[in-house]
Amino acid sequence: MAEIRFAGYGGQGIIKSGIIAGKAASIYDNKFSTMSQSFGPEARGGACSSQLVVSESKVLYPYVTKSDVLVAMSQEGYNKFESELSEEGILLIDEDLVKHKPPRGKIKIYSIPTTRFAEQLGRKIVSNVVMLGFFTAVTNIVSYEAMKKALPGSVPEKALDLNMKAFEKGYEYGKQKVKIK
Amino acid sequence: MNLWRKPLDLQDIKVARGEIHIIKDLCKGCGFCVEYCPKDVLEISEEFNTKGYHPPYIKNPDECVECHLCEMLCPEFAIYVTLKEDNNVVKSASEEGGQ
Amino acid sequence: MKTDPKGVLVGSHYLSGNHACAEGALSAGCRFLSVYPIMPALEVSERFLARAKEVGATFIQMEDEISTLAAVLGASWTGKKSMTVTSGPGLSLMMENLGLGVMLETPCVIVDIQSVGPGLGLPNRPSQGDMMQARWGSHGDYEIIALAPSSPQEMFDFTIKAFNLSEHYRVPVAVMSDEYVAHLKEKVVIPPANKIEIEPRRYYEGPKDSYLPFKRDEDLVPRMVDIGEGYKFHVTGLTHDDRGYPIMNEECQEYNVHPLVWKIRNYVDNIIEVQEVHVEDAEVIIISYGATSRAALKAMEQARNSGIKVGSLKLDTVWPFPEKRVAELAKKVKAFAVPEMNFGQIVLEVERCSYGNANVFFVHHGEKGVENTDNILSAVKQAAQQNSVKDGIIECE
Amino acid sequence: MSPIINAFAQGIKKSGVKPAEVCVPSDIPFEPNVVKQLGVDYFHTIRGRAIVFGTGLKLANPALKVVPVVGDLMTLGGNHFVHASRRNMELLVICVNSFIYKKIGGKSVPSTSPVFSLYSTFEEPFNIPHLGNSCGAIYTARWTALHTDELVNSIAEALNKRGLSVIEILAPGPDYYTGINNIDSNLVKFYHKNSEIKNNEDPRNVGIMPDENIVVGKFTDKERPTFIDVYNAQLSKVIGDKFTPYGPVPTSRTGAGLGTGKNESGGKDG
Amino acid sequence: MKANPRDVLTGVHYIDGDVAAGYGVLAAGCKFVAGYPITPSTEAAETFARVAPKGNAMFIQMEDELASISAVIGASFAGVKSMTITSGPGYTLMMEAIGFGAMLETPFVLLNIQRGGPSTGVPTKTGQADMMQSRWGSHGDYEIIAISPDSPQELFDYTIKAFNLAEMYRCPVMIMSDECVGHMTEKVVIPPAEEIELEPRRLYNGPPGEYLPFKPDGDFIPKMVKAGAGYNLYISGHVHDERGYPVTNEEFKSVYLRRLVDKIRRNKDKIIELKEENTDDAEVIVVSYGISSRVAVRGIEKAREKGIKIGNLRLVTVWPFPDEKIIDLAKTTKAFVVPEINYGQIAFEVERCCHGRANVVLVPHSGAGVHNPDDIYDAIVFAAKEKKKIEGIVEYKTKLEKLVFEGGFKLKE
Amino acid sequence: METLKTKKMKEVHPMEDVLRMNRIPHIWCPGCGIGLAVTAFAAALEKAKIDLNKVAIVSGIGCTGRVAGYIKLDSFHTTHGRAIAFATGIKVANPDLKVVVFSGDGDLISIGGNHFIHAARRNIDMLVVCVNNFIYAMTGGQVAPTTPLAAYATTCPFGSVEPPINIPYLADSSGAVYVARWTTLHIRRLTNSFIEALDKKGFSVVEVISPCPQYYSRINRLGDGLDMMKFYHDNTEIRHGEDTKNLDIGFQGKIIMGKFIDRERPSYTERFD
Repeated sequence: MAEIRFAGYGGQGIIKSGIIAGKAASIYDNKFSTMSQSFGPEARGGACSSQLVVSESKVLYPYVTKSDVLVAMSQEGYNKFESELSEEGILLIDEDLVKHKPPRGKIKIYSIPTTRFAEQLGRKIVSNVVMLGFFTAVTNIVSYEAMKKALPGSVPEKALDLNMKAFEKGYEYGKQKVKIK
Repeated sequence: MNLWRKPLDLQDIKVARGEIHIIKDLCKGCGFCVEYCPKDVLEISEEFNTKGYHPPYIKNPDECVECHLCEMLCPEFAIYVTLKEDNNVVKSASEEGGQ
Repeated sequence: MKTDPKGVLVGSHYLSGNHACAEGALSAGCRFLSVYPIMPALEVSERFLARAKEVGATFIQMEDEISTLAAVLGASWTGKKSMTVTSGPGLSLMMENLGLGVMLETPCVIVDIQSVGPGLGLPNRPSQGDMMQARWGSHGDYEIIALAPSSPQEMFDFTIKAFNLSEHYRVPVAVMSDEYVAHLKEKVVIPPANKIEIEPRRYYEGPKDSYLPFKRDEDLVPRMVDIGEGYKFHVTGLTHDDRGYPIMNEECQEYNVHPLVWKIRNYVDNIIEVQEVHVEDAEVIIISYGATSRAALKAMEQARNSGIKVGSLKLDTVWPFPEKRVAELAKKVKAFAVPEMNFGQIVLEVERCSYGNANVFFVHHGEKGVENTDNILSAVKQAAQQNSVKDGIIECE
Repeated sequence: MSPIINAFAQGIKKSGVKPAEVCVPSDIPFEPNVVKQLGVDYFHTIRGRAIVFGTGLKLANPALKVVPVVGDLMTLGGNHFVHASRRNMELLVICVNSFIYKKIGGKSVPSTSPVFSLYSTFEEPFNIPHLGNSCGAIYTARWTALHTDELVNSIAEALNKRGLSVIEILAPGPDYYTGINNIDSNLVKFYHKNSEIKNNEDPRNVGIMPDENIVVGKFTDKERPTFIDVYNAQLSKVIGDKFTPYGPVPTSRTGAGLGTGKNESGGKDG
Repeated sequence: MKANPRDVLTGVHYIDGDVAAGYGVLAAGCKFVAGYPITPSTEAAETFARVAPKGNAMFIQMEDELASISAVIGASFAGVKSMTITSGPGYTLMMEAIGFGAMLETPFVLLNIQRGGPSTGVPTKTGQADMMQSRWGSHGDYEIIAISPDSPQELFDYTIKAFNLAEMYRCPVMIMSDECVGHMTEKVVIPPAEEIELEPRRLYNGPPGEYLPFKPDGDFIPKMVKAGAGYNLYISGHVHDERGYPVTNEEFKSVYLRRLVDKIRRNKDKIIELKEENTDDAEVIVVSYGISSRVAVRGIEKAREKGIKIGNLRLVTVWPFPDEKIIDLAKTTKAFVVPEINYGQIAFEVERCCHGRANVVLVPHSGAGVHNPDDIYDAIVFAAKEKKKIEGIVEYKTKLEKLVFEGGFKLKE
Repeated sequence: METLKTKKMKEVHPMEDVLRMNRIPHIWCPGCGIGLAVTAFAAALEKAKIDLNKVAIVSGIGCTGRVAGYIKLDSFHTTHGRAIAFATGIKVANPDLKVVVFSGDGDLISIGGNHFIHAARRNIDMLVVCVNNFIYAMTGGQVAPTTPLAAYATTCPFGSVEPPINIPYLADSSGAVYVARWTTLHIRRLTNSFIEALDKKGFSVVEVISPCPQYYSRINRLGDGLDMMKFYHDNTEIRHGEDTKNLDIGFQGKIIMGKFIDRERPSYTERFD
């Protein structure tokens, strides 16, 4: 079982990330997954997080208690959820937006400039998909193939190509990072 | 408090000069101030603020004529203009801190 | 504090419950009434309107009941004691703003003259079908206070009491009357103003810039200020902190809502009033409120005459429910008989609080009307003969 | 029977609409025998919601003729009137207006009961035709209950209009509690006497003012696509051929049918 | 009757509870939804708006909740299955009309995705504090049915069941879900249409002249007709007789109003659905519903590991309340632990039905979040240890309460 | 009170006297126009020469409903649609107060439509600011009574099928004494309208057309806030005194702005006495 927390602010696609990863795990990897979300009244800019529990058996308790992976796309999100991360957990951050403290325990930190990459690809809005690619490469919780299958239908059809590119970009970057480590 | 735009004093031939203050972390990068500045004083910067937006920076500080339009057109209360101290425009009484 | 003599019509009068209610409001210092006409609560507003000019009170008839309560809340924040009167369908419409009143901790009084529901029901017949609604009708967690008068005199007294409670606990207080009492005419004695004790608004007295609208006193009740005094405060129906600013997390929700509930639950002993007759030696106690308690007392008398030891517990305060007292009595008696003009509401509370120590008989008034004591009497007789405690409520007609 | 019901019955007859297809949601109590004679389906709804109840009836079965008869249109239900007019929901709203006002045509109004006045007497009442017109109603008219012939014609005409029509009937008396037969005839006579007919007057000028006569007449009569028309047009445009238009199909034996007629839930009806 | 294949989006979906409910509405054969946007229920309405043309159904966004529910009742009388979707404040506005719907014995469904209250409260976060309101919120006496699903799959399944119950008992049926379930995304399997059983509208088939709209059949429930079909209906929100004519006589009140409550009370056994686990020999039984029942699982598992004999009773149907079940269980168990996201609503009902035989421990939560499972575990341990009978509900002091009210805590935005 | 000098040293925004700066950044999205309406209102409050202690501001629910929380007056954030009713209570109970209702189109015209028309009819002395962004934004982009025909929203995924309401016409026909409309781009004129309306006795309505880049613009592919502002620049026309029936706004159609109604009618409190 893996407990994953995505955190950032509204407008970054934090909840979408949870849905895509959850869908990939649940429908294309044939595991069980439950995604729940938490957001404020703001459409943009408010604190926002999604929790994903992936398991081999039916998920009864649907929330994260000790996260195995924390994906932080904002400083606020990092500050709020860092303490929840398990000592052996993995922390993924957008390096332009989040400054992290020295890691506790055996926590592994991987950083990527997702927003910058997304802007380079043409649209800031795909930064979450860049992060998903990165997430897939680094964590191995959800398979690469399942993720690729989960993307169509989860993002607007017109933007599918862009999203695929964004995913690959993040995935490649992640593979390199893992190698270096 | 009275910092809104005033008709220029007729005796004063000098054009008012303003000083722009940007509260970067309030900015959400809408670009209204840059677009509607009549003197092209502002420009979007490359840097990110803490919220991940690109705030404006003052490209041509000397061009500002204290029209306050950026201040009025900022939905975030992130930018305002004060009269530059070092020019000769006569200050109005109200600006001395009275009501 | 004594009340303002201007609103007090001292003397003995022969008044209907509705008119007594209006007099009570004026005596309590109520100076703002907002209503939408509805049977059978009309006479309260008519009387209030007729007297408004001389007393210096304001009256507005709004477009519906939703807005009447909204206007009452607004008016209350200007410092005027405010109230509205209505009946079942109107109360249903007020529910959303009742929640706002609870959240903004706004003192105000809602008088509900109950008539038969649901839907349109029977507008000119008495009922007690809104009792649970008064407690549970709005969404979310909250506690309110509800009083149930049984005579015009009590309509007068309880209206004043309702204002006092509402100012003290900063909570909307409901006066749950019914069509029977509202249209019942009896002598009402209105004492002079210096005999009427009223609770003044609990104002904040510190410096202006450090006012926090929801900073709680020891007793969990925050202090108020009036609009227009320069405090520039903010209040919201969203979950908020002491400043009245919304904060959307569970800590703040706990911080905000917990006291809304406990500022009442902690003080139930101060709030609750009941009237007990012959409970000391009773085998069976009739628990009643409002109009029904008139018949209950009669039935008690009749039963005593035929040798059954019957007592009466009349709930002046229905909400919060006198749990402790009922639980105590349950250990002493064989049974409770609960007559109500509905299909079982307060009787469920009685069942809950008897903890299996006494039987609970529910008496529906049936077709014979509230004046009739036969049903109560036969229930009492049945109760007196029943020696073992049965599961659940025993219904009899 | 009251003149209003009479006019309603005759109006239905004259319009050629089958009474069985007429549904009357109303917040005024009708006598059961009145309903029987009218031959319509009658729903006594909660205060102020007759129009929205009617909206539900109409949208669920567009073949129905829905005629909300409203005791007081503008207090509790004012908003529903505004929005139904805007949508041009196909309803004929008959508003039996029992406003109480101190003076009409400069003269004091005789015997007004202070009870149940739906507006405080010092407040100006709504100019219903104007409000209806400004929100998009396609037919507005006002008559007193004694303008019998005009009323019958108006009802017959409006029943065949497609869109939101409103007929204001000045008839002191009826409201949520007293029933439609219960109008104050002295007062109606007074209103009738102090009214003047001005057909096609700009609705903005027909407000009921204390010093002027009451203006009655037909003020608005225009065409606009109804809610369902616009719905079908817009969805056909966007979805294309796959879209099945929403609306009536030829009526079945027992009267109004619904939708495509096939596969409809619980379709055991005749 | 089977569902119409046109209305059923058969397949495996990864969707949230709101969307699942939206699909369920269509699959249930509902043809009319009137709603008004309110967080957190809007996604359900949006979903239905998107799929409605597929099923030749109508979605309309009305001007407010008062209008929505009245339109729904109207549509139901026109002969189609109809529903509205809302959350706390909107639900409260509907109260008058819910009583009206109950009085008219209108079959319709109401989906309430509960949020934190009272008043505007916390719109984007959860709560379970409308439970008593669903039963008691309108004036006068009536009974309704309320169901509380705990997963997106259940939101789909029970939406269909709600429509079936509404048609069966001619009464409003509430689906009292909450924000957590509404915004929880999981796999939802939508079966083929032929596996979905629907209850058709029970229509009267006889000649118009003999029809009595409120004359009950054997099971207390009258048959309906469609408006505009020539039956010359007289339907009144006043207390009415079998013909629908208003009565002012009090005798009729007890006869005709009585049936409104009796048709539910006497069919209780058929309506109530519960999920039970190890309740037979349990020392402590956890009674829960909605999202709380999933949160409770952690506490229950932990307690079981520690050797406590723990039972689990999940109220799928919350109203009518399973009085008899609780009465029976109270005879064999020591205590009930009731976790709910409010300060005690259903716990009062449990207390009522215990008749002093078992203790009742309430684990409250203010809303805007779910219980800490440790609180539930601690409450279970407490309940298992406690030997004496305690009068009244034991309100367990949660970690959240301690955190907020005991020393030095500062609220952060 | 702080002097100007100390303020300058702290580098605070000059509107801090009328705004709760400690609550800013506000919750509105980038490019949203509500902030502009607030700016204009704050400017008007400073210029209007009224005792700010005697002004109460009431908001309902929705994005614009949050305005009350940011303006430093006695401020009330009430239930959905009931802002005008709440404000009516304040005004009638204490006629010395100036009452402003600041809310959105959905709140004031849809659910609160009844209170709107009745307060206008009674001519309750208050200023109603209606920020019209053509959509329900707080709940995520549902159709509003102001959404133009054929424009998309989440609850009309195939385009809106309801003709939008013309707010000035509704206000006019219900009896408002002052009716004006501006876009958020015309910020100085908007400010002047606010000043005039604050001075007016009776029910005054100012409609503010505002961009909603997050929902309305995104669903309808109209670009961001700046694109909407440019659109306002190119497609607006000032026509003071225009007959209110000509003020319908079509999808991306021309917006007519100006002051349409300025008349006198006895207000409710005057009639009551």
